Amino acid sequence: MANKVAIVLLVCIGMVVLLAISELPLYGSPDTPAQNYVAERYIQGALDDTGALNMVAAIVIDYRAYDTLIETTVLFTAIIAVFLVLKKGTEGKGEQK
Amino acid sequence: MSVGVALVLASIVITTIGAIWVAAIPGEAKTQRHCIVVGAALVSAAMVWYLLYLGLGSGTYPAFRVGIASLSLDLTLDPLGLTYGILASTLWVFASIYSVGYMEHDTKQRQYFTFFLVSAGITLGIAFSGNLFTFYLFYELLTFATYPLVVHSGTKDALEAGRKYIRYSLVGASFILAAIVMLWTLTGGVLDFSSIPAALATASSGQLRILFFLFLIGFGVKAAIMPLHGWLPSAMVAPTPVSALLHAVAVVNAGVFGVLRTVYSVFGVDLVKSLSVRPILLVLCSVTIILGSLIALKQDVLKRRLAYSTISQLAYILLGAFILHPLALAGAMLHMIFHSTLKIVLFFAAGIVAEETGYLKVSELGGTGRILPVTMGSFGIISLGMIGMLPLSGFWSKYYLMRGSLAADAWILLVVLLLSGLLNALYFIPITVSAFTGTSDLKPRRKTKALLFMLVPTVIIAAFGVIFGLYPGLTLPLVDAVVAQFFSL
Amino acid sequence: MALAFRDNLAVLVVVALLSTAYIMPLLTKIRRFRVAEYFAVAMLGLALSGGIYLAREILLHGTFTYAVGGWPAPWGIELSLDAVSGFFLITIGVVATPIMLYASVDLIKEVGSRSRAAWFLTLFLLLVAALCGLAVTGDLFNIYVMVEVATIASCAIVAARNDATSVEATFKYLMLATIGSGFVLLGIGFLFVLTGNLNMNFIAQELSMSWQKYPTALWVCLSFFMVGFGVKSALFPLHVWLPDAHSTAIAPSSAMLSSLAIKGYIIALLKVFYVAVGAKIITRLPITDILTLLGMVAIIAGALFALAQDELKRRLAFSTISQVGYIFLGIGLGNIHGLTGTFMHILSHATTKALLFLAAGAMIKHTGKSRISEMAGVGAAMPVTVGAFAVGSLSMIGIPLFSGFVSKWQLLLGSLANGNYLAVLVLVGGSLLAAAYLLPVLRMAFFERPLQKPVVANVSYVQLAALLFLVVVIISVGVVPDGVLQLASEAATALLGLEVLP
Amino acid sequence: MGEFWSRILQNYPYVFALALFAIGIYTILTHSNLFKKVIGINIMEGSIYILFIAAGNVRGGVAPILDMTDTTLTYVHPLPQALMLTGIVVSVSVTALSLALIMKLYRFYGTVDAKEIMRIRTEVRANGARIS
Repeated sequence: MANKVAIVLLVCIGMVVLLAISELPLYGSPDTPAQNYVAERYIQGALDDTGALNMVAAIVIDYRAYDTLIETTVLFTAIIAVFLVLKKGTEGKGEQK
Repeated sequence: MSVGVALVLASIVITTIGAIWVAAIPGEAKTQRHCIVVGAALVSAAMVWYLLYLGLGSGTYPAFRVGIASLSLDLTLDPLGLTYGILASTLWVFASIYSVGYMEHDTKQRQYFTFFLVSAGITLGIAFSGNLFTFYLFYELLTFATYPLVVHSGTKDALEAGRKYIRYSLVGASFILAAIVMLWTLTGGVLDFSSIPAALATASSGQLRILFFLFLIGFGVKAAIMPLHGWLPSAMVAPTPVSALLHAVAVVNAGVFGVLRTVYSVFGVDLVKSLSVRPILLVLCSVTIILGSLIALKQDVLKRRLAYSTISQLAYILLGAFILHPLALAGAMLHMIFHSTLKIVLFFAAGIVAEETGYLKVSELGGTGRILPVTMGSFGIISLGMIGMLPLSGFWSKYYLMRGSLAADAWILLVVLLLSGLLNALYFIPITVSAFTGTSDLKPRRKTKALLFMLVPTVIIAAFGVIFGLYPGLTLPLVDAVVAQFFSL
Repeated sequence: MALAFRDNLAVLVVVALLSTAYIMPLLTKIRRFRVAEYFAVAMLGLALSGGIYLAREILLHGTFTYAVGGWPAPWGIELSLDAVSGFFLITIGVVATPIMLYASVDLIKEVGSRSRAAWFLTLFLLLVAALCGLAVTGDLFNIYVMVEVATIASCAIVAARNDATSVEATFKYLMLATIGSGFVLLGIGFLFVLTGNLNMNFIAQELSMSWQKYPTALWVCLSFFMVGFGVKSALFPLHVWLPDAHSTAIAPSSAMLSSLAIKGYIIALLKVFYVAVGAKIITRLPITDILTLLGMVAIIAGALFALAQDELKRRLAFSTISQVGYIFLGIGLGNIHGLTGTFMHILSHATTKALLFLAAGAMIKHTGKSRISEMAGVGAAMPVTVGAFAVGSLSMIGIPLFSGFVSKWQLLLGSLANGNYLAVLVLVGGSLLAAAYLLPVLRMAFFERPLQKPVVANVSYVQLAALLFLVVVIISVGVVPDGVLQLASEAATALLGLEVLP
Repeated sequence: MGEFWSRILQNYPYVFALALFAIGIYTILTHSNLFKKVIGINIMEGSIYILFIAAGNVRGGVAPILDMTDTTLTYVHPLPQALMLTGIVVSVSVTALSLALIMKLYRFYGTVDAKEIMRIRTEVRANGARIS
């Protein structure tokens, strides 16, 4: 039952989403909004700005380094979280040392 | 800040400080706590009396204002508020003395006296609020401050009564809040009592009627208009001083006071007249008067009988207010004062009987007059006043109410008032008669200090009832000022 | 000099908290673990004062931006400091500091061991840092990354109890929260496709010129955001994870999640809706009506579910769902009063619910009773704690002189300004229902006679101090709300783009 | 109508992305095996990578590594690729945490099936015992 409801719901949403997709700028065309001044600066200025040939690298470690810092924090958070979940023993009974 | 403003603030603050002090005193120091309670009530009452003296003398009243969230906390004096303030704060002094005796053996005195004093300050806040928001604030706080007093004994009945009280009050308060919000939009943010009527002039009468009934239902809960009275009889499980003070004077009169404010300060006489809702209101009050008396007749538990009597008598005040005539308003104000002073004596007497003999029911009271002559004597005299016998204060308020009804060409109300007087006689007189003529196997007991603490305030207030009956003119300056405030004569 | 400090402070608040979090795991070996805990409290207190300073600067000098790493707006990440950020930073500081203080008392006992306690502190600080990051950021993708840190950290602090039920609740929470993040990222993708920008101000610029070309796409994109952030902030039909997660976690975790974590996502939603897309466009799409409707349903449904619970913490958890409804209602109203009410409710619900959860935690821990029907006599055993709970209850109901009233009053005005009388009814009804589900707790605790004599519980003074701090905040916001109210209405004005700030 | 379908066809990567997204969510919500839920999450996240990368694509574009020898090249938008690097790290973190949680759940309940866990839990709760 729940499965059927989920399917019907997803199909309904799917129709609306298709309508939305038909409105999106065409895929791969060079004059989509995404290919604007932002892309231009990255492509033409990355070398001068950062000295990196690889623009992706330039973005990851220079233009958007703050994001990368937080990204590593995500990783760090997950590691600590895994520690916290997996650490054995002493469940709620206090330290047994 | 003038003396007046300082006094208005101080009269409220002093009880709060007293309450905090009482709460801070450890359990054993009884005497100290009693002194603080009575002292704080006394000082606060003295301040209010001095304010009366200042206000009546000069005709100007101080105002205090502090902003809060695009609303303002606004304390002002006017004759209507002063009447209620004087009444509550004065009776509070006597009720605190009575409480000292009554609560002698109670184990939770600290809790009791703390909330008892807090309620005093909040009641004064209601009396002195200068705009609807402040009024609503103190009105809502009163519910929460008195709840612990209602459930004081902690029994199942008390908790059930408390639950009922809170439910009724909160639903009522939300009606008031809805009304305030509606008023806010109609007037564009004006909540001051002094300027609402003018700001309401542009609203359509349909909107105004909805607004009026929102207020009426909201305040009607505490004023115990039938069918919103359900909480009051059950709240009688509270300790007697609480029933006497809160459920015969402070809380119910707060509701009545709210209705008076709605009719006279929010709408104004002319606007209410133009709404043509008067017949409905008068019918509502008449029904409450008669039904309340009839139900009281059938009650055997003394405090419940008094509670239904209160419901009936409160409707007198509202009736006087709704007639919208100067004489009737004077009657209403007089009845507010006299009913409070009389009913509190009846409750005090009932409390003394319950404490000394353990009897709670009317049918058990036979012969109690023999061992408690002063108590039952006061009860008898004052119940005559309640009925409206001539040399007692109750007569004068009913007299004004009747004159008001006649002047407003509503002679049918005369019948209602007389009928109710008759019913009052039917349910009060047998009590006194059986108390003094009946026989019982009770032995007279040694007079204790506690009894003295209870007896003295009872007798003093009873004396007031007689004095006001003989010299009704004593209250006239205040009543005149109220009438002059709302009727341009 | 002062200006340079101010500009750097924006990023400094986040980075300082992050750095504190990074070194926390190293502090397990410290001899007195208390020192580590108080260090965390001190850092949170510093963050609070930083937030207050920033808010003051924003009020005095208007909004300002900070380009991280020196790369200007459309290319690098820009932090934009406006009244919204200032307001939320203060909220975070005011709530997180006392929660941390409360947690510091018996953290090791609660979570099991010293190293686990250190990890808990780490995650707590990471969560706070991520929320601060959400408050100050002006970049969409940065929002996503911050949201992820917050999500993982908040999942982990639920799991800190480490018994079967809380791990199960965590898994449920993680799954649904990840679906939420997926929707958010999808929405960001759509906005990127439509505008080619990630900076919210630039997106707003681009959209204002071109949005008529793709109304459905924009609407679908906003719905993605609504669903995504709605799942994470427990908007009513998407709330299924919340009751389990909030009721099984330890008290500081529940307090943190219920009061702050949820609000972070709401702030993000506000930024996306009102900064990136803009009030003009939002109000023309059917999205605000949906939000208003969902808000009203949430208020009533959450309160009804709360009434049905006997377990105290579950009742509080459902109360959160109801209160989140108020916030969404305000967002949906989309006028100045509604949004001011939203901000005030973010603050007042954060302080109030933190207080309630912490007080409830102390009550449950010291009496060993988690059901409301068993709580008779608790009030006599721990009067200050239950008294604090009473203050929280009154604020939650919306009694004047407590902060809850200020926000509900603004929401009432907002509903009236839109002529939405149904919302007025729902707001008042929600308050009555709040009274119905909170006051019985007090009646039980204070006035019901206990069956056996309750043990006298000695709540530690530090925990009482934390509770009293929140009580003071609630009452002072309720009595003199002028300062925060000004900040809130300034934030609302900024979001609505009504006028340029001085 | 014709134009609608032709636009849909031209935007096929977006359609694929959203279809995969739906499949991912369907998997998370309907499968009771906890591992399948985690796989669902990864499908969902993967679909978003497709969406972003597609958004950055230009017909005839090459990978965004600067070729100094040829100035006529068109490069695809580098930003979505950089963003998706971050996205991948995030999804790895989430996967790691959920796997850890599944391990823990398996220790408590001896199963990785959500329905089974629910059954055990209600049974235990009915008996009034605590799971440990």
